[in-house]
Order: sequence, then C-alpha cells, then structure tokens
Amino acid sequence: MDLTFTEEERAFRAEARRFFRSEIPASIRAKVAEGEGLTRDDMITSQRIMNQHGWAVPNWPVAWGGKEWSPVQVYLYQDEMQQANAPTPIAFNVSMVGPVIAQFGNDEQKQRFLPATANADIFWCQGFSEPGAGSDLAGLRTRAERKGDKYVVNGQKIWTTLAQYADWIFCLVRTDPAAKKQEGISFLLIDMKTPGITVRPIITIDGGREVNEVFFDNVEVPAENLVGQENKGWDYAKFLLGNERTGIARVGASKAKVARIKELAALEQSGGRPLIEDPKFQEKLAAVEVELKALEMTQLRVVADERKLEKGRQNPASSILKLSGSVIQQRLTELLMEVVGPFAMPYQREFDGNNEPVVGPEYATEAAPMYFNYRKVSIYGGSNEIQHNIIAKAILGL
Amino acid sequence: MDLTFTEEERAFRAEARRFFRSEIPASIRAKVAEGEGLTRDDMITSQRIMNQHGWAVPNWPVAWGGKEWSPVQVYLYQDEMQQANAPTPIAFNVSMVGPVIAQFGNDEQKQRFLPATANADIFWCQGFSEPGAGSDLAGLRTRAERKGDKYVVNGQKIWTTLAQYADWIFCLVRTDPAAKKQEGISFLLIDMKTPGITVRPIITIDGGREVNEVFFDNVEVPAENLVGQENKGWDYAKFLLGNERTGIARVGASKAKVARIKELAALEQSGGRPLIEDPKFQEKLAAVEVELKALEMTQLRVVADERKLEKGRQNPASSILKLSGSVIQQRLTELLMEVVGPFAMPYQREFDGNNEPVVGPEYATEAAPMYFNYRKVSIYGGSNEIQHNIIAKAILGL
Amino acid sequence: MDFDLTDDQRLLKESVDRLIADQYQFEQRKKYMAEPGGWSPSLWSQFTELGLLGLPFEETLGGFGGGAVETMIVMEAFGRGLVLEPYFSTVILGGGLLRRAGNAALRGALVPQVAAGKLKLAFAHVERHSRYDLNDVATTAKKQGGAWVLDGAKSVVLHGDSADKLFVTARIGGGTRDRAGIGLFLVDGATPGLSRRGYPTVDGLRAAEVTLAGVRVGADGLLDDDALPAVEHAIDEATAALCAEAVGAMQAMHETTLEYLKTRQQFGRPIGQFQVLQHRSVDMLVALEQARSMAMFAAVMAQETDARERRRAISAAKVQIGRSGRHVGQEAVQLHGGIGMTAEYKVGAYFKRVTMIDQLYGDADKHLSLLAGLGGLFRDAA
Amino acid sequence: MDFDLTDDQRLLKESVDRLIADQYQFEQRKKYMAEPGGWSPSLWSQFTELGLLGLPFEETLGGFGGGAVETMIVMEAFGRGLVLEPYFSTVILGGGLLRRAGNAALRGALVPQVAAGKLKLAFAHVERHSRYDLNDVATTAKKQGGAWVLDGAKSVVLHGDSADKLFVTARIGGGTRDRAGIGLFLVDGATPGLSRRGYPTVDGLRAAEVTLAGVRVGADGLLDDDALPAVEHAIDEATAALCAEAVGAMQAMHETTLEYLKTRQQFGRPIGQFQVLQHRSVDMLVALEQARSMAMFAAVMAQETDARERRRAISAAKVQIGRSGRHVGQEAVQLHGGIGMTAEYKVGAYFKRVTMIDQLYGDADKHLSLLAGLGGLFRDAA
Repeated sequence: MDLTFTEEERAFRAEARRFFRSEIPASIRAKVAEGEGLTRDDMITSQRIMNQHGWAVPNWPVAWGGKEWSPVQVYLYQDEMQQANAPTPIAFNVSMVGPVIAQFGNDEQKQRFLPATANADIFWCQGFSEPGAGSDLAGLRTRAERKGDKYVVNGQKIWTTLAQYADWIFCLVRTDPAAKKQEGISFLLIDMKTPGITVRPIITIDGGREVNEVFFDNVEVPAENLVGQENKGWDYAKFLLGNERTGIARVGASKAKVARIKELAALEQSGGRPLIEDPKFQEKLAAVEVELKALEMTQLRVVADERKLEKGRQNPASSILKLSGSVIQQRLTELLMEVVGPFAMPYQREFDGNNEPVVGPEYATEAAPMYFNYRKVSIYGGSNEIQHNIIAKAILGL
Repeated sequence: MDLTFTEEERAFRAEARRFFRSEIPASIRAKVAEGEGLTRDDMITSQRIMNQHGWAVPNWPVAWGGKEWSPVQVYLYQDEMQQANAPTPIAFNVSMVGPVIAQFGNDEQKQRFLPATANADIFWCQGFSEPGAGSDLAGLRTRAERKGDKYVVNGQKIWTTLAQYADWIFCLVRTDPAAKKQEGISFLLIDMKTPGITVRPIITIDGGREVNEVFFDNVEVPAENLVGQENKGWDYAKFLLGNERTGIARVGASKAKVARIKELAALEQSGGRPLIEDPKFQEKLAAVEVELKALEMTQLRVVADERKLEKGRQNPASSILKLSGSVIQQRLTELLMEVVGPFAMPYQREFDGNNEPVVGPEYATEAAPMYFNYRKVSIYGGSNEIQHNIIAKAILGL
Repeated sequence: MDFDLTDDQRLLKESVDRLIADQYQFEQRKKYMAEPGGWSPSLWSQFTELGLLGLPFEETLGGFGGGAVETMIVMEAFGRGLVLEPYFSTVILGGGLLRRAGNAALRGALVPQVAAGKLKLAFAHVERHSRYDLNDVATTAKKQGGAWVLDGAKSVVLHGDSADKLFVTARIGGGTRDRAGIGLFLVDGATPGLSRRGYPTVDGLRAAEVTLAGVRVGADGLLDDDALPAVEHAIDEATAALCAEAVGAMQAMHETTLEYLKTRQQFGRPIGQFQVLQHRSVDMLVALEQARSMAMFAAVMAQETDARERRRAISAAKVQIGRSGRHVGQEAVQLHGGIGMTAEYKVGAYFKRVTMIDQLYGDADKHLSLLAGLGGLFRDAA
Repeated sequence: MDFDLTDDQRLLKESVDRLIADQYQFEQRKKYMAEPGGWSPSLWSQFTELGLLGLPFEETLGGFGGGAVETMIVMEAFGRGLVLEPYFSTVILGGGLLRRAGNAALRGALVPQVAAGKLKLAFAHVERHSRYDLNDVATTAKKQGGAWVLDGAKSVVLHGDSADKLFVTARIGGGTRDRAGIGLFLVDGATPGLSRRGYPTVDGLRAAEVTLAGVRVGADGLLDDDALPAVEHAIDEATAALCAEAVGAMQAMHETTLEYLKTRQQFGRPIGQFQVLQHRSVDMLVALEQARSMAMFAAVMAQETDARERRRAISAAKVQIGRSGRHVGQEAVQLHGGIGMTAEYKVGAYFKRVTMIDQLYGDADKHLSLLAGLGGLFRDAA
C-alpha cells in the first residue's frame, strides 16, 4: 500500500492543472466558481478547447478519441478540472449518449454522431424521466409506433436538463406496450427541430432554468435513429446509468467551494473581526473538510480498485460516493449562505430582468440561489432514498 | 391563552418542592442524581414516605388513594419530583398494575392488592416481553392452562425489570393458543415465591443489573388471580400501556441533569480554565437546553389539552414526548461523558466487587455506565422505531 | 396555565384564517406578487377592514389592543399564506418602535394613520458590515442648528421601498460598535437626500437599499437618543412574530408533504406506504411541534422587560425555529422530489421563506452563541 | 497511488486475521478477561511467535521492520477481536516512545526484550487536571546529585499495572502548562516510591493509577529533556493505530448487525426487510467506510515529520473516527434492540471500546477544535 502518487501521476496532475487553469477562459471559470449559470456558448467553447487538446472524451474507445487512462489519471483529471472550476464536459454528450452509440450504435451512427458529439457540434439532452414515473423510471409511457421507415412519437418527458440548448435528444420510448415494464422500451435519437416537439421551461425554486418539459406530438423519427435493437432500450439505459457515476462525488468541486468560502469569509465581518477568524465558523467548516477528505480517500480507494475488479463489479465503498458527496455539497452551500448573512436576501438573478447594480457584495448574489438549487443533488439522478434502497439490496444483501 | 401558572398552581409547586426536597432522604436523592442504582429498600422507603403524605398514587381512583389532580398539578408534581432527584414511585405498582386492578379487578382483588401496592408492601414486576416477541408484543407464547381452580404456567419472560426485587409479577399469558394473536391472552397475577419460577439476571452493557429473564416451569397459579375475563388480557395491557405515558418525557429529570452537568463542568479544567467557561461546551449544552425547553412547553400543551379532549383521544403533540425526551436524555449522558473526559475510562461499579477508593473525581464513576445504560430509553417500552410507526399511522394517517 | 384562546382571540383567529383560506391560495399569491409594488393594495385594505393594521395599538387611538398572543395568531396565519404585504415592517416592526420609542404625541399622530392603512413604515438599521450586531451603526447624525443631519447607508430594509416613513438609526456619539450613542430618528420618505432602491427578496417579498446623504431631520425627529435598548426590545418582539410566521409556514409544508405522500403513486402504491418516508414525516412533525412550542414561549417572553431574560428566551426560540425550519423545509422538498424543486409549486416558496426568516436578525447559530454566553436557559434547576 | 498490500503485508494480514478468527471469538475473550491480569499470557506468547511484538522495530534488533501500514493491519484485526493484551501500551505507545526518544543503546537493550515478549511497557503521562492537553504536566523531576527524583501522580495509565517499565513525563523546568521543560524518563516498575493501583476499564481492558513519591532515577533514565515533540509524535502514531482498531470494531458491529437483521424475525418476517432498518444499515456503512478511509489517511500521515501537517491529518482522522464510532455504535445497539443492551452479547463490547477510543487522547470535538485552529485541512485548493 502506497498512498502517494507516482512521479508520472504527479506530472499528469501538473499538466492537467496547467491545462484547465490556462486554457479554459477565466471568465467561464469565474462563472462556475460563483455558481452562475453557463451559457450555451460557454459550454461549447469549453468543450471544444478540451476536444482540441484531446481531453474531451477520455472515457470513449480510443478509435473515437478515448485515452485509456488509468483510473488514477481519470481521478486526477476530474479533480483538477473541478478544482479549477472548469466546466465539466457536456455530460449528455460525453458520459451518456456517446458511450451508448460507441457501444451499441451501428457504423453509420458512429460516423455520423461521435465526432460531432465530442466536439459539441451537436448539443444533446436526455429524455428519460416522465411525469408519472419519477423514481420508477421504467414506468415510462411515451409511445413510439413504427410506421414504415419511421417511428411516430407521442408523449411527454420532464426534468429535461438544458433541453433549451439541445440540438438532439436521446429518448427512452415505449415500442411494445404489451410487454412487461422493462421490456418493450427502445432507445431513440431525435432531432429537436423535428415538427411536433415543444419545450416548456420549468423554473426551479432558485429562479433558474435548468430543466424543462418536452412534449412530443406525432413526432416523426426516421427508423435509422434507433440505437441497437428495438425493445432492448432498457439494457442500453442501464449501461448508460452505470457510466454516470464518474466524478459523481464532486470532490474537486467541493474543494473549490471550501477554498471560496475561506476566501469570502475573510472579507466578511462578524462581531468586529473577519468571519474566518471566528472559531465557531472555523469548526463548522473544518467539520465539512473532514468529511470531504474522507470522501476523497474513499474515492481513491474505489479508483485504485477499479483496475482489479472484473467489469461491472463494485467496491462497496463506491456506493457511498454519491450519498456523501451530495450531503457535503449541500452543507457547503449552507455555509456560503452563512458567509453572506443578511445579503442572502436580495433576489438578484438576471432571470427576472434585474440588471441593476448589486446589493451588498458581488459574491452574495448567488448564495441563496445556489443553496436552493443544490437541493437537487439529492433528488436528481436517482434520489438519495433510491440510492439507499439500491445499496441495501445490492451491497448489504437486505 | 395564559402561559403563567395560577396562584394555586404556584402554591402547589412550592409544596411539592418542599415535600420532595425535605421529606425524601438526601442520601437517596444523591443516588438518583449520580445515576447510581437504588436498592430495594431505597425504593420502598421513598414510596412509603409518599404514601404517608398521600402522594404515592395520585392517578388512582379517589377511593383507593387517588387525588383527582388537574393535569397541570400532575405535571408540577412530576416536574418537582424529578428535579429534586426523588425516586419515581415504583412504576410497576403505581402506573401499571394498580390502575389495571382498580379498573378491571374484582372487589376481593382490590381489597387484597391495592393498599399493599400503594404502600409497596408488595413490590411488583411486569411479565410482558418474551424472547421471540420483542417489539411484536402480542406474539407472546407463555402458556397458562386451566386445570381445575388453577392455571399451570409454562414459558419465559425477558427484560423483566427489577424482578430480583419483586414479590409478585403481573403477566400476560396465552390461555387460548387457537385464537388469533391478540385474542387468547390473559392477565395473571403471580406470586414470585411460587415453586417453578426461576429468575436469571441479565447484566447490561453498563454492568448493571436492572433486567432479568423469568422462567416458568409448571407454575401453579390460583384461578382467582386472573384479572378480569379470560382471553381479554390484551385489552387490559393496552389500557396499561396507555397509562404509561405519564411523565415519559422526563423533563424534570433532564433539568436536573442539566443542572448537574453545569455544576460538574465548573469543577473540571479544560485548557487551563473551568470547562463550563469553554464557549463550545456552553453551546453544546445550550443546544440541548433549547430542545428541553421546547419539550417542556410541548408537554404543557399536552397537559393543558387533556382536560378538553375526550378520554382516549390524543393531542398530536403528545406523540413526540417520548421520542424527543429519549433523544434529550441520551444527549445529556454524552455531555456528562465529555465533562469527565479520561476519567470515564475506569470501571468502578460495585457490581464487580470493586470497593477501592475512587479513581479521579467521585462523580466520574457513573458517567460511562449512565451513557451506556441510557441507550435503553430508545429501546425499552416500545422502541423509537415502533413509536415512529405508531405516530405515522395514528397521527399522520399514513 | 392555560393554552386556550379567549373568545376574542378565537374570533380573530377565525377571521384571519378565513381571509388566508379565501384570499391567499398559492395561485392568488402569484397574482399579488406580480402587482407593481410586489404586493396587493386590495389585500391591504382588507387587513385594514379586519382591524389587523391596528392590532398591537391602544384602543383609544383606534387600535385593537392586542398583545403577543394576538400577534402570534395573525403571523402564524400569514405564514400559512406567505403574505406579501408590508405588515411585518409597518405593524410589527414599525409598531413596536412606535410603542417602545415613540412618545404619546407621536403615537397619537401616527397610530390612527397606521390603523387606517394610510401610513406604511419601515426600519432602516442594518448596514454593510453590521451583520447581526444591532450595536454596529456607522451612519452618523450631526446636529446643525436645531436640526439633525444624517449620513450613511442602510441595507436590506424590509419593504423600505413602499414605506411612507422610515425609522432610521444613526450614531450621535461613540464608536461604530459602542452600545451607547445610537439615536433613533423618524424620517419622511420624501426628505431630500434620502434615496431608496427597491428590489425583490429571495422569498418573494421586497426590500430596499437606503442612502442618506445630508438628510435633514427636525429636532422632533429624534425619538430616542440612546435607542439601543428600545431597538432591541422591538426586534425581540418582531423576532417572536417571525417565529410564529415560520411555524405557519412549517405546518403548511408538513401538510402539503403528507398530502403528496398519500396521493403520489410510485412502484404501484402511494409513496406514503414506504416506511422510510413515514418515519421522516414523523421527524418533520416533531420538528414542527417543537417549533410551535417555542414560538409560544417567545410570544409570552417578548414582553419581558428584563432584557437578559428576554434575550435568553428569544434566542432560544430563534435557535429552535431556525433548526426546525431548515429540517422541515429541506425534507419537504426532498420528499416531494422533482416537483418540490419547481417554482410553480408552493412547497418551495415556504422553504424559501423559512430560510430567509433564519437569516433575519441572527440565524440559529448566532442565537445559540448569545444564549450560551448568558449561561443557557436553565440556571438552577436543583 | 496504490492501495494494494505487498506480499509481506498480505501474509501478515492473513496470519493475524487467522489468529483473531481462531483465538478471539467473543466467548474466548471472556475467558481471557477472567484471567488474573485481565488478559491472556498464552495469547501474548502467540503474538511473540507471530512476530507481532517486534512489528515496528528495526530488523537488526529482532524486529519485523514494519511501518504504519503493518500497524494498521494488525490493529484493525485486533479491533475485530477486541484484543485485551497490553499490545497497544507496549508495542504501539511504548515502541513509539522508544523509537522517538530512545537512543541507540537503549533501543539495543530493550527492543529485543519487547520483541521476545519479555518486557511490557506503559506510558504514564495524563494527570488529574490535564485532560487532553499533552503539555499539562505537574509531576516534577528534580536533580539530586547524579540522579533525578520524581514526584507526582499519573492517572489512567493504560496497562500500567502489568508493565515492567514505565515511561514517565515530569517537569524539569517551566510552569505546569508550558510546552518546554518536560522530561521523559524510563522508570523500572520496581523502583521504590513508585506505586500502582490497577483496575479494569469500562471496555474490559486495564489501567492503573501511578503515584511517584521520591522516585529516584539514574541520569541515564532521562531520555529526552524537552520531550513534548517526541511525545506528541508518539501519541499521533498511537492515535493512528487506535483509528485502525476502531475501524475493525466498527466493521464487526456492522457485520453483526446485518447478520441480526437477516435472521431476527418480527411481525412474521426478518426485520431486515423493513425499509427503515435497511436505510439505517446503509448509513452505518457510509460511516464505516468514511472512517476506514480516514484511518488509512492517518496511517500514512502519522510518519509525517512536519508537526503541523501531521496534527491536521491526525486530528481530522480522530474527528471522523469519533463521529463514525458513535454513530455506528449507537445504531448497532439500537437496531439490535434489547439483546444489544446485554453484556453477554458482543455488540455492546465493541460499542464500549469505540466509545473509549473516542475518549483517548482527545475526543472528536477536541480534535475538531485543533484542526479548526490550524485553518482546516484544505488550505489552497484554487
């Protein structure tokens, strides 16, 4: 057992640090640090810089731009990216639909979609959740009826993140209504410009627009856009969701938040001295740092273990990454609220067309929205309750 | 709404305070304060003093010594008793079997048992729980077969508190094995000196002996010791358990613990000054005090409401008394451990025959045993998990 | 010891509850928020008609003669409705300052106007660096001839944009953080040199930044030349009122969550049948009821004149409200799942309001420090 | 970065695990506890045979040459077995002081004896008022002729009753709480004036009160005349070892609880089918795995020579271990219900041990203070 990094690993970390901090524009990284929403252009700009550097899709097959990095390298790449407040590569493209097409798509689909997806020439969104289904994903009801060389899609998706930016959507649709729940589902790629698609924003409690409803009204989709086999979509979805764990603990991002909280708490006064010198505040922050350090170590254990385990098996520790990671992220947003104190109150998001000078310190504007927005991290992508159920069954055998 | 006490109520409180602090021997109250176990004599002495004062069984019918106090008076009586570290009247006698006999017993049983029970001439214990049953109380299997004018009892009880002190035991026994779970149970009074009864101590993790196993091997019980009707025992048990809530929040006892922690923390040094002056320790204690004050107010709300509600209906707030009360009691034992620091380590209970001079301060000896012992308050008498189930169903309608 | 309401209190409760039930459904509230000032003048008139605006004032001046319990009743109902109108700033906070620092003449002049809905008040006190320290006042008041000249800036003045008159604290003497030397002034909103910038707050209410540049106030505009004790008492009373409001909001969240658990189907049954969600609803109930108890305690103790006793009690209540509010709010959103995250659904609005109540006049941790520094709540139980 | 064990480490782990599985079942442990000294000399011999007593010492002196990882492996296994023998006091704590403060001659004389199981050590440091402050030493050492005379009293000296020699701290100069002026002495247990009273500790181990009344020690008995840095380092290493032991105990509690949930029937089914108990088992797992991670971190950082960096790391680990230990311990008892409260059943014994580990060398809150005072763990992430 040797918990220090090798020389090669340290060199890789240095290169990653240099890359993210000098190549990704500071203006974009500042937005991430402040919790301000990124524009579509920001995300595409960042993705293309990474793609030029060959670092956009390290998890893909080498033939399509992948890197075959060791798990430790993947960890270092994510940690440095998050600590630099660099935007994560567009997850729908890189972590979700890309690997599915690379694994299950036909050659034409690969040629057509993979390079464009890596370079964000196509901006993807994910059409999985439905109003009636929620945590019971397989209960979806959006229909796709085969008519000749087309599917005709009718139904509704919900919680569709960044649908307003998307060129294409990858959808789970029901192609065999008679089959059992998990069977009869297919994986379909749909151009968002197709007639019959309506996107309706859902404003979240922080005032932001990240998610949407997407309605399909007799939307005609060429049959060639079916990935893999008809009625086998649930398998591809499971494959996709299994890939989604990458970086899910968000250790690097939380490290960046800790650093930011310390920086800002030095600027705020409490009882006539800087807040960061208040022993009680120090202890509250230190308590989160302990949890975060533990999570980082846990993540490294999982990473180191990935080499050894046969594909698909999991280190029991991996299951806690999302749970602990979400609690830590949420706790840090509480501390940020505490830093800004009364200045958490003014609502200053541009969404409402408010363009006036900032009330209180500039950094206060995002504190409350971030706190409210981050409640999502224990809900989206499989709620913490569902995670508990899964761990109890799969890991503990209960 | 008037949250102050009336003149009469204040006078009653003063009298209760005087009584408990001047009539109950200081040596007994010191043992309660220190968490040291009471001897059988201590409990009987204290009970008889209360009985002489007419205050042993205020909850009983007036004909048998009850007081018809208002709910506020009952509250004040308990609060002063607990704050004075006076022993609670023997619960098995006063809160449990006494009311059952007064309500469901026949005249002979009342004459025979009630005065002796009030005066602790009989020391009772409770034979409800069984090894197989646990939280599922009605799953009990101890058999009582009617043979002529006797019942023959066979089986085993567990967690029988203070069985080693008891003259008699009141038991739930199965008299009709063919009936459904809750039916076929009877309520039987059994003299502990009857041949065939064996009491085996259970030593708990704190090293104390509060609970026991009680074995019944062909124990012959006169049929006249059946309370009420055969096979109706479950109804009487429910009546009994419904009465058990009295003082269950233990607000007065927790107040006494807070006072004691403050007193002891003034004697201990931390970082070169008295521990009680450490702001962090102060805050930890203050946080519990807030919860305790809230619980006291909640209890008063319940108390004030009891007058108005028809018998049997509950104020929703009443359901939280045991839950919050147990958490607060346990938290206070954690703080007491913190007060004594390294001196929590020596194991100095007399149980192991250790009679040497005390290691560290006298008050340190009970800190760890009390901490471990108090884990029981969220387990015995319906675990906190069962309480949650009950509240979810009965109060929230889930 | 009696938790029953008097007949008058019961009548008050019924009428306020009815008002909220009829006029403050969540969809109606959205309309009020969209009005130009961010609240509904029509509702304000209804408050006037019900006598709510005169609630805490003497009857001789057209008030209702209500005390802390009456305020608690109204504020709890307002918490269920998430009321947007400047009631708190005008009647609770402004009214408290009028009662604690205004002389009879001033009260005689202003109370009838407030009770008639013709005068709205606000309290400009917090400054950029003061955070939760009420003694931290850098705004200055200098005497020039017979008048006072005020200079400084006040932040996050609740409903400061719509107030007709503002109470303003300014330093007459001493250093920025001295307890002595803080004057309380009443300034007309139209006074030259006073400028205001209004904006929405996170919870859908309104506040303003107030700048004072050579604002001249007559000698009678100084209500109290050593105003901190009166300010502290008024804010303690206001805090008690906020505690009641938070309890109303928490109760609404708990009810909404229960309703959702009973109707929302997942995996073929109502999710309220899942034991984990049952237990967590119970823990929400515990947090709610403990908060309700402490809001009652705060109401009673807000009138205590011993400042240290009052401080202990109000701080204890604010700790409980802050902790319960966070727990109930976070759990209400979590148990709703996705729908709880949406602005269109009411549970998030309640969550935001209780969160902002925690930030007002000191959060739970701040008040825990204050309470601990005073030796806690129970001093000699033995 | 590599969490794999080396071949040697794997062999060590297998042999210790086998020893614990074969010889340290809970019923066997009860027998060892009933032996005269409260532990088993026979097991002590087996530790010797396996080379465990020489684990952290140089191979040239008959040691195993093991480092922090080897210690972690052994202590985690010992945590599963709740080992009673004076391994911690002799090999971890005593061994650490020998390494950090003993010169080559002393090590050459003592290490072979320790490794051969012939010499037991203890560290007499804590005093009545010192609590967790290692600098708080009132015991005095005065020079008389060529020798030192020690006077004072030491409390809760782990396995102080069975130790052949004791390390003793005593003040050579400075005030009671000064960092400078603390001497470290090695005193033979039979020295006149040294008296010991042994007693059991709550977790079933042993400790002693040690009184020093005119205890004379030769000049060579003073190992370090400014010993606090060495003492702190040795205790940091010992703390890392305790973290590993606690992880072993937590894992055993978690496994025992899972086993119980799968077999115990209530309401007609295994209680492990109740969702609430499932989720709480998962939270126990989270606490356990986070603790395991921090125990590894502590093991690596215990060897760090920069005292501030080491302090941060060890304190962080102790915070996590203390919190996880309390959570896992309390939940293990709670989920077992009544049986978990009984002394005959093993889960309570684990609970008591992790609780006492929290009390050793500073509890979680104490270490959180230390960590916070140093600015936390992450200083410049950006």
